[in-house]
Amino acid sequence: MTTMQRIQHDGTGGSHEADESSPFAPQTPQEVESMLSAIGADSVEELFDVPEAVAFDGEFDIEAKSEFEVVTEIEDLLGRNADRTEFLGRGHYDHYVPSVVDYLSLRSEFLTSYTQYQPETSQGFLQALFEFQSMIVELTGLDVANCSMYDAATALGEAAALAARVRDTSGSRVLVPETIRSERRSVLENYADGAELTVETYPLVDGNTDFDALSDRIGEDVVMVYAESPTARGTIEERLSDVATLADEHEAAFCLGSDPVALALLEEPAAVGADIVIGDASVLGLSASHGMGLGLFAVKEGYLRQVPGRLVGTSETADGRRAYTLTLQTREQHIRKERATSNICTNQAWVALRTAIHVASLGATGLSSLAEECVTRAAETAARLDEIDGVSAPADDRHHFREFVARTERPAAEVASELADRGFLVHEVGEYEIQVCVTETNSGEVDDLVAAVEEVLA
Amino acid sequence: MTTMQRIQHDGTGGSHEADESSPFAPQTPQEVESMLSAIGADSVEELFDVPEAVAFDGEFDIEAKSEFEVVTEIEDLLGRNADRTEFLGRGHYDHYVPSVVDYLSLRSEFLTSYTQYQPETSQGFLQALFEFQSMIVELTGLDVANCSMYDAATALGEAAALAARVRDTSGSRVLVPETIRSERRSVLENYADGAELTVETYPLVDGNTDFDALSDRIGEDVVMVYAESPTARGTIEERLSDVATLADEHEAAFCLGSDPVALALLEEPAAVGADIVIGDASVLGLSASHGMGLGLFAVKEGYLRQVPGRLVGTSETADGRRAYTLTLQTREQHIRKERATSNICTNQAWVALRTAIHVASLGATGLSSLAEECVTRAAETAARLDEIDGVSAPADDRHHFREFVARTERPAAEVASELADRGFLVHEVGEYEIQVCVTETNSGEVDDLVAAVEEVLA
Amino acid sequence: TWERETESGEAVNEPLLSEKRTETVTHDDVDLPDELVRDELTLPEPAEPEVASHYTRLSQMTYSVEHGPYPLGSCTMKYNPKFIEDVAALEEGAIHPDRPDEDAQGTLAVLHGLQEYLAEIGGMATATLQPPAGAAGEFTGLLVARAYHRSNGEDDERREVIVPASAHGTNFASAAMCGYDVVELPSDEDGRVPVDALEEAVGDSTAALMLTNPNTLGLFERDIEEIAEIVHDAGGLLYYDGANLNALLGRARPGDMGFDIMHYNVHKTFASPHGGGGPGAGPIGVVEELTDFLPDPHVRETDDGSFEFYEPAESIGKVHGFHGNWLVLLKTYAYISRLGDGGLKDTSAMAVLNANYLAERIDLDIPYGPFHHEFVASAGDVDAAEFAKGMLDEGVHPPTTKWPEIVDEALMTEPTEALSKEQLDVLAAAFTAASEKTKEELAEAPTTTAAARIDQTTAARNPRLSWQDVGGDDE
Amino acid sequence: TWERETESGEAVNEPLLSEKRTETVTHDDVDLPDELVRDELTLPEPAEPEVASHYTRLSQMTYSVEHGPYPLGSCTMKYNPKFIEDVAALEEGAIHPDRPDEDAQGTLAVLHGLQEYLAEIGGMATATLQPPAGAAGEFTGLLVARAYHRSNGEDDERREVIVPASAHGTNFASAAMCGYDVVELPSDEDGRVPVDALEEAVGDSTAALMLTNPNTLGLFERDIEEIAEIVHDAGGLLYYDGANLNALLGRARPGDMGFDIMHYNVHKTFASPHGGGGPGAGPIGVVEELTDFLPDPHVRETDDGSFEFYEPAESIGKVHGFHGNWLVLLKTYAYISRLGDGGLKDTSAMAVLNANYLAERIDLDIPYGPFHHEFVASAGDVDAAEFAKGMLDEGVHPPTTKWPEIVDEALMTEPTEALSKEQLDVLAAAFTAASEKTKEELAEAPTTTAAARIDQTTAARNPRLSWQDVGGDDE
Repeated sequence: MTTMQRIQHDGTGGSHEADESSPFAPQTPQEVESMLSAIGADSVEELFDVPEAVAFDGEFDIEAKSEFEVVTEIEDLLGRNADRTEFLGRGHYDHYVPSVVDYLSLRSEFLTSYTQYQPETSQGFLQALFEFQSMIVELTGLDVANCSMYDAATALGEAAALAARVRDTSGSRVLVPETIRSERRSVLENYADGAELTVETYPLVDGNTDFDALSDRIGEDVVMVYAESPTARGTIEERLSDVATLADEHEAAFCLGSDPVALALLEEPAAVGADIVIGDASVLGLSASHGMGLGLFAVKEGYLRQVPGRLVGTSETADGRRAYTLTLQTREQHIRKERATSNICTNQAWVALRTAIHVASLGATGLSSLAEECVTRAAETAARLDEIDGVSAPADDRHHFREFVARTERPAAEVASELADRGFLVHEVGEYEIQVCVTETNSGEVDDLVAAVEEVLA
Repeated sequence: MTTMQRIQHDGTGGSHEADESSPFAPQTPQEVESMLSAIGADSVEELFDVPEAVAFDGEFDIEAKSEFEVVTEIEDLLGRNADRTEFLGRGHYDHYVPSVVDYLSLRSEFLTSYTQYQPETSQGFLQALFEFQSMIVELTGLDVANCSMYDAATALGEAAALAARVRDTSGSRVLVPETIRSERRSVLENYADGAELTVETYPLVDGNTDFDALSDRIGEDVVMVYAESPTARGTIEERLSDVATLADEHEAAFCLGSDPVALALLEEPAAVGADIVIGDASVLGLSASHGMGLGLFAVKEGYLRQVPGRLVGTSETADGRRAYTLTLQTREQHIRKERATSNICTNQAWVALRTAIHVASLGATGLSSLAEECVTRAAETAARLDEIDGVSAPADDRHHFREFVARTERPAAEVASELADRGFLVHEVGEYEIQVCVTETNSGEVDDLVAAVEEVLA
Repeated sequence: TWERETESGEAVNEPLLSEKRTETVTHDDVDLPDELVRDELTLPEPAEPEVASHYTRLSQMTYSVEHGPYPLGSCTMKYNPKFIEDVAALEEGAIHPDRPDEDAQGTLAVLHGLQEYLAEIGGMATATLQPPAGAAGEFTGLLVARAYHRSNGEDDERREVIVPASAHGTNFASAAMCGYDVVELPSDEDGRVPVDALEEAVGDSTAALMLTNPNTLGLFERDIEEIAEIVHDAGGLLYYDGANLNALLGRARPGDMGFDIMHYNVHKTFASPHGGGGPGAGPIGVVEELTDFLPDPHVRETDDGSFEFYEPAESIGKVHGFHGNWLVLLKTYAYISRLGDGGLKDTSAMAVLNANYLAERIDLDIPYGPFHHEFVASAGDVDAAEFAKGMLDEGVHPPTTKWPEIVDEALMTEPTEALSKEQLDVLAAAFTAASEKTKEELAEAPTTTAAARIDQTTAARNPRLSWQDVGGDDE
Repeated sequence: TWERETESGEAVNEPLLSEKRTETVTHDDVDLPDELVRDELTLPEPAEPEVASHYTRLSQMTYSVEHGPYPLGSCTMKYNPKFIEDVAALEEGAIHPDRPDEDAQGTLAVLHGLQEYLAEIGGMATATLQPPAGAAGEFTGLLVARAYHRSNGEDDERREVIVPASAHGTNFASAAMCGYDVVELPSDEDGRVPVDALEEAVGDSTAALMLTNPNTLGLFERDIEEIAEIVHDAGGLLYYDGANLNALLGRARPGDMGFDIMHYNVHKTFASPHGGGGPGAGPIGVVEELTDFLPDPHVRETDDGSFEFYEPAESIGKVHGFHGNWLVLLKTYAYISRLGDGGLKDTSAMAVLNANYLAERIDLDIPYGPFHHEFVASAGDVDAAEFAKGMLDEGVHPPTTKWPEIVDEALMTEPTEALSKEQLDVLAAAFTAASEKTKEELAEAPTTTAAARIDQTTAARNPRLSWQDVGGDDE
């Protein structure tokens, strides 16, 4: 250990000898000496109690770089991502995030604090999370929202585990729509595995639950029925109340998958009888981020003590002021270990903060408008594609939210690939089906997309 | 005024009716009504006491846009700037600014506060400015630095005005090097005009002051001699002490132009006898920003009461703690009006903050390395260009800092233009002279530049 | 909020960077002759985590518009939208000022667009964007005036600039910097320019009259048409100080009132942040007749729709080494683009409404009116500066104090459009609370701020202006 | 620092957004059948300036690593470099997860690079980046273990996961989520895994042993080779909990110690910010034999040097709906690239030095050692949680309290490499100050924080979890 060669500064972007020390460890060589002498050690090496047999004396061969070099390198690397206009959705959406969300959430107080185990010095973040929970409560109409899961898929997994826990009699099956993203289903299956549940699907007709088929498949061994609205195909479900009633009749929990923008407009989950709502809340708060999410998780009051994840509640200070604190921690792994409601510890708190700021920035009015535009834009874009020879849109005879499936006469794989060559990305979701998602961030390029589709289908 | 149509929220990026209200004015229609009623007015119009003859009832024809639309529009507009690698300098430089400078300076406490007229609630910014002043004092060796002028050119203008004020006998001339940027000279002349001074030049030989010629031109009517090191051609001046002595002999102030990076390495201004140092301090703190600057302004103690601009000093609080405050404000326009040392009010405080953070991030070691690299890079790049047939570099037989002039066999205008076609920008500074500036941000592309110059000269 | 305290419970100052850790470096290896190299350099040597902590701590001791009301009269401390910072951070805008025009078309397009926006808003022919601050705008405007008179062969004669007593100090100083003699015009009894006195003051020696409208009392100069006629008839020019333009956006334009030259304080009216004192920008607009005198370069559109810099025929030359405060100008362009006609008009409407509502809510004498976006209250028999310290303890920033002098113990108050009714009520309560304090209580204020009352007199008597002047930790 | 106070001098809470201004909207014009549309929606309706003030105020009531020491044991609260945020903000990285591989080569290159970095640092064959948190990594790792045993036909038999008592609570919970029975192993008298007891516990039913090394007492499990042999001989797998990897960077690698599966807490070891509780990322590394079981998809380089996603042959499937916490992974890649070998090695050196120096400076009993990057002190006869409240008043964040249980009234302390000697001295002084307080004084602490002591019991007894449950302002 060459402590005497520790060099602190290479912010110059230059290539001098920074490779013996971390720029983020502030000790000077003199301080190291004085600290060692206080400890009574001759070297830092001496402090490591690692048996020689397992000590590492090799190199990782990772070259230290200046900040400028790293930033430039990563800019160059990411520059290899093709320049494309994405009309992609299916669970990950690109809504415009106002600048104020960045500026406030990046304040170091929020960004670099930890879980609020000492509430007296964490009131700000706790209040923000409490407000996030409250917004989700308003949007879902349910009584309890936690302050984050990882994403919609893991939230669904946790929902199934919860449904199994809260049920009086044991059960073994979870029913999900056949249109569910296979990735989401796969995550659910991994959660279901430990809970000894199996996952089965029920069919949809024209983007809407095939209620008769669902009625056939349900039974007393079903612990949870899951439905989505909007579905992964962008359709708005029309029989949610019926599904809820059916689930209830079989003592199965009814879990609805949605997102905060859709919830601002569509039927209130509580009103249709949902017991649990899951979804990805980062559709507000994060723009396209390669699938990074924020699991929304809300339940009816009866499930409170079985909720996984963090909950913030109000309390009082010694001097009688309102205060916020993490609460009901006895549900959690750090207290209850293997009997916890979940293993979740690190969560998505900062994304929840961003989502809350985004919701606040929009306000009731702005969020409502945004949601309405999701209906309008999908309908208008579908109508325009439908005018093209060789395209029929939407493929499902339903109302849509943000996105829709279009049937193409040419194979979808070819259509998608040729659109990509022209700079536009759409989903290929069937042999002759593409899926198109429109938000405010790509709506300016719908004209170009339509023209490109015309060319490709011509 | 359609107060009832005030709409607060259009952060959605959507195009709904936001055009009747400012998104940054929070009053709801109901609040407007209640405020009007408190005032006892029927409408906001009533509150305007503007004679009809001069009232404006037209339109500006500026269309309101959503935040997303504005950001997109400006991105598109600025995208029209050609994608070029700049080897440009001559007073405006592109050093890499570490991220920490952005994150800290953009904290709203710094960014959105005002001049520190209430020091009790502005201690943080005051201390930062005090530290900025201190850094400039360390770099120049002079006793007093103010906490910003607009840029080097206006600082030079203020220096001349100061030189005229502090002189016992009246004078009428200011001497500047012939290599000074014409723009900087033009600003100086505008300041000189009001002070009834004229600006004259003295020649340089090979990038160094022609001392004999300067001796010829100086006289008792000269109030200030100005020299630069590095000069606008990138040369390091070698006779600063002689110039200082000469100026002193004629009771003229000696003003040196430099910048904080150069000052970290080159002769200390106080040691060579400078009375005033001016320059652009934003070479640390701002990257290329179309010439936006930060006027560095430091003087010897004797000039203190004649210094233009803001000064921060230490004082004490009622409870005996150290405190910072704007001081010697009786020099300033808001107190002394036409007898003030300058009209400056709004200054570049936030840039000074950024510069201070940048200096702190580099530390003594990092700043020193950066300065040394400015010598090395210029020398190495000049040597490489010198190897090319048809190029002779550096044109001046001096040591250089950051940049140098190269003589080309083909006309410089053609060379610069053909280099631009290849993606590289250099200065055309003479009929057969180009100027090239290298910092850490473009040094990675020196190879490509050399190759392009070879092609162009081939 | 959190504050580090010592064991004895006393709050601790953030140490100076120089008190934390410094390093002295020498240059032993650089390839330069020794005599060109400084002996040594001593500067702080913090690691990045320490830099971050230091400035974060300093920020915590700094009040800003995001903390609450900041009603400094004539300063227009309004909310600074965040998206304009993102626009300023766009890499495409980070170019060198010496680029050839053809490689800088994006930047030129923004500059040209802003020239046009400002011209339209001010009722001027065009606007130069070069002046880096309001005072620099005044200086530039007067250079233009002087160039105009010089071109008429009248520069020797027209040596006077007339400035009302209530004008900003910069007006006086700018005139002096241009070599003009300043003629000060007292206010008439209703707080406005006395037309009679003006008529007497104006003459062959008049270069210009500088006027703020609404003036610093918030009053519209109702006789502006007559004033303009008087000045113009005497061959003088009329200069508009744009500090209070936030009151009139879309309601009245200086050009329509007869002004020949004006400056815009974009960091006031158009919400670019004040940054603790700057940077701002002080573009000046001029009428057609004066466009040839504008600083070099100006931007124009060419026949093919591209943009170019050009030197106006009789340009005064330069007032900034390059093109002014580009980042500020870019933010201004973004702000105006966002608001549009309706938003701009609403801005002044709400600014005026807020000022009138706040005035209604506070219990101090406000001798002049009807005012627009700001008003000047009197602290009565209390020292206005002391009154301000009392307000600090209410968690708000006080107004501008003791100025303009026409009002005794003036509290010059400008809430701006950005304060909500709730915040105005908080601010009004702070006025009330301060006025209920005794002299003794005020003398002890503030007690809730990062620092207790600071002795400014000693600071000036024995100036210590760098850490080299600061001995120990507790000198 | 500034705090708004009422006229009576009492500090005021920041009101809930819902207490400021709300709006109730209905959807009258949308082109959907009424029965598909909700009746109404009530949400806050602040304007942007109010949003900014609100969250700025909330931030001021939140302690962070930039305020000072944050020595939470096992949490590695170190400085989070700012440049990694810039990297995460690069627009080129903001892509949709469903892009075809050929259009996402940049993102894939970063992911592949990070897979390799982590594999190298951990001594593993490769690493999956999909788990979005450390606990998710544990879950994933155990799913891999289970898939491995299943592929060997042993899943029915191997139903037990062995976890030392001092392990993180997540280990127990993750094992349970995978359907495993947890066998808890008490610590031996020197604070480490008792090899004898382990030998007894291990057998045909053992699926895996989960171990943290250095363990939560900061002690290196010296018998790790023997432990590995015991577990492997019994057919079990060895799982490494990476929470304490910051102690060993470049000094020892889990792979070299015999671990088969490990997770990395990149938000601890690799400085991506904790964000008030997340997001983090919990990549898991595995030895060659287990690579086929990794989650779908994994990234590999193709012959032509491009990168592609592929599904490992016996993949467990997915543990995240898409590809994990991309932005966190990107920051991690940037951080590791910045430090390189030397910086990583220095990180653990300084982390261990800091912990040892701090321990030397405080006057409490530290029963176990030699420790590495963290130590567990005992508050003695004082309740550790009370002790922590006393430290809050010294302006620092206290350590993790009352855990691990092997130490009475534990204060689990991890200063990390990012604290300077000066800050360590401040932190040590805070320990001293807290230990000198009486029980009564501690019971009244904290008094200098944004909020006084908060009653957590009542909060749980009568949970109010949304603003709908909060009556008035002063309920």
